[in-house]
Amino acid sequence: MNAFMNWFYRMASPPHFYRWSGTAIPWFLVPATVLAVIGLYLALVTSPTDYQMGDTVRIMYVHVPVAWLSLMCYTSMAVASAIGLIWRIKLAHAVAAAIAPAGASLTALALFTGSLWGKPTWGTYWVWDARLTSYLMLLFLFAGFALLRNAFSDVQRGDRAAAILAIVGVVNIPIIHYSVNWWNTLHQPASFSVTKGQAGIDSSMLWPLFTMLFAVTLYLVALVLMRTRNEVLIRERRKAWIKEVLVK
Amino acid sequence: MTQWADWFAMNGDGVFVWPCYIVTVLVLVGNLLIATRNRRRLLEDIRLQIPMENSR
Amino acid sequence: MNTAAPSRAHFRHTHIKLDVVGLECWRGDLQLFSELTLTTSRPVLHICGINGSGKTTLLKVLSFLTRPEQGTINWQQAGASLSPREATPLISYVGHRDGLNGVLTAAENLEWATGLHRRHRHDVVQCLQDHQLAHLARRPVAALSAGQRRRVALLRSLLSGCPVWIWDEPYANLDEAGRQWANGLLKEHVTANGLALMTTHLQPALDSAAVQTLDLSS
Amino acid sequence: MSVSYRQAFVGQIRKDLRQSGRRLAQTLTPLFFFSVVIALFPLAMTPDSEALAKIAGGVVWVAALLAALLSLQTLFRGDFEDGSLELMALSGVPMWFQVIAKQMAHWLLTGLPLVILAPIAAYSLNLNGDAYITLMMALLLGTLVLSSFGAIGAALTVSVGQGGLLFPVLVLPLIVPALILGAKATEFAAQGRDPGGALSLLAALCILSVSLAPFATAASLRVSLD
Repeated sequence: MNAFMNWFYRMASPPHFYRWSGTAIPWFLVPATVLAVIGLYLALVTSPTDYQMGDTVRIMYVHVPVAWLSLMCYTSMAVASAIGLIWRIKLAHAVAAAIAPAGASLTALALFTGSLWGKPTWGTYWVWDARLTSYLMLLFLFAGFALLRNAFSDVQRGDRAAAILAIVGVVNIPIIHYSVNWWNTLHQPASFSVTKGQAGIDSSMLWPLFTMLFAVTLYLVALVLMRTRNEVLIRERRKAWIKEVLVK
Repeated sequence: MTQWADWFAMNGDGVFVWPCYIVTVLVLVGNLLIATRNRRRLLEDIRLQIPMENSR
Repeated sequence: MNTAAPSRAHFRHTHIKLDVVGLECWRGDLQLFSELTLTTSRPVLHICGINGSGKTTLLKVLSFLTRPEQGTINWQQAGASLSPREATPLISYVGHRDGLNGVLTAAENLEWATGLHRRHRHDVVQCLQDHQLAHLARRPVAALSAGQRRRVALLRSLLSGCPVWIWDEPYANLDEAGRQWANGLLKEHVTANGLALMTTHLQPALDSAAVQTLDLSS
Repeated sequence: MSVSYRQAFVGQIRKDLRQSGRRLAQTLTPLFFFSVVIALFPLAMTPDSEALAKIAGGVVWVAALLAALLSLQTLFRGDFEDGSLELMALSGVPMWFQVIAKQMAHWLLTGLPLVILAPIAAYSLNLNGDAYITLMMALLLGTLVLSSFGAIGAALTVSVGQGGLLFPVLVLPLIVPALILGAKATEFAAQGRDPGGALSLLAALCILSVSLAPFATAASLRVSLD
């Protein structure tokens, strides 16, 4: 246990993190691209068309990973914010600041692919379906987080204010999700929502789905590490160790 | 040749499937590019700061 | 339980000491000061320095309103060190903004402010009378002049019964008579064994034995 | 020199009520705003009372939500600008306790009048007869939820320049559940269905937000004061 703890404390120091992440990024980015290529091949070429949804099932292979990961982004952003607030680790705020844009773009992608999936299935691009509406709310939460952060001229205060909003937001996500679901089921009791789509998924479709999911996850870790390095540069630009970084 | 065309058309659903994949790849790769561009700009910005500080 | 305002003669605060080690503060990209170490050895700490040298920031850091980049702040009462949560109620802070609401009258403002620090029963008006400000009691603060508002703000420290007064530019907007009056308050506080930290460009008219100076621009 | 929590609490409420009492026009603005928004819907849609009846519950709720948010935006602005917020932070009374006092003062001046005004507005929109009690119950709980989350938004944006634009974006996603539950409860009552379920969920949400939000608001105020 304390091996992990002292790794965690060493990692909390910006210079150490900056150097470690520099070497770690390729280790995530390269496997992510390889897996993505395999996933695309599986999704677009080999996987069979669905007897019911036809080829539109291929949208699932993109929509589901992106949708799951956008929610995971918000929760991990809130966890990083909480760590930043409670133990006052500046790096945790940098991580939260790094996750926000990635999470926002994933949520927007989830909405985009979800509505494109809706057109052939429901005949319209936008349906106030429970999941799509929840993701719309998640997008607003991400937008609020990003807007609040850069409304503050002082980076430290912006971090702490956005962190509080992230924690309040993450507590509300389940509430929003269930109230939207409750509200939605009132109107179309048997609505074929996006989630039901994968209930009856058979194994041949699982391979592309999990490959894509794993690929996007690895990509996300790499992206967040890269953005965190930028945030660390912003926050530590005045510190001495920055000069050594510039030398190489 | 038609074999490629059929695959691409995905019997009519292609018009919805392809935009999904293209936009997803664009957004994900775009994020990477933006991150690297920001990094370059930040490093230049800091590099400019340093001579000023030494001279002060 | 003292409900009346601390009458001047016999009331004495328990002694408060402040010591600060390695304090470093930034304002955005600008470093205001670093490695500031200080221990209060006299009842009045006079903080001076050019504009923008971080005087106000230092006061806000010492009263735990702002977080320093680095450094530790240790308030001690009769030897026992106080946590921020224990120390803040002992501090009466009068900043650039007087903390007075324009719509309310001087008496209402002081009544609210005093209620934040201690139990009190109608001695606010009495205190205003003692300091020849009774005629202001009923008028809304917005109608008062800047000097009058400053006096009411400084009275807040006396009424709060706090052992530590932190005044930021107390003499601002005060005329000569006002400054004399403010120094009178300060003398009372010092004789009651209180501690005062103040930033000002004018030398406080107190015997230099009681004043410790800290120049931030050095 | 112990500080009396009760005195500080009552003192804060008295200060806010006096302050608003002296500027009554400004305090009543949200209520005028509420009435104007209500009047917009028949003008924008149809004067036909049958059509209006169907949307009456939702319209009253949206108008009440907007009116409450409008007034919550500047909950701490006045105290921040004249320095009272620093005094609150330095007092012997915990910050979250004073936040509850401020919220209660604000609720008495805006939330309660909205609850009283809502049936009149609903009547003008021809809301079904037996829904009025549920509407008032739902709004009673709903305005408390609104003021709790609105206070967090106000505290976060108090020191931000154009906080006005940022405030709705921060707060609206957080109060969506209250809006859904409240509007649905009213609609159920209007259709003769039992609103009990929605109301009890709203009550649970109200208890959760009223008890937890002040801590987040206090933390946000500390950040804004930094």
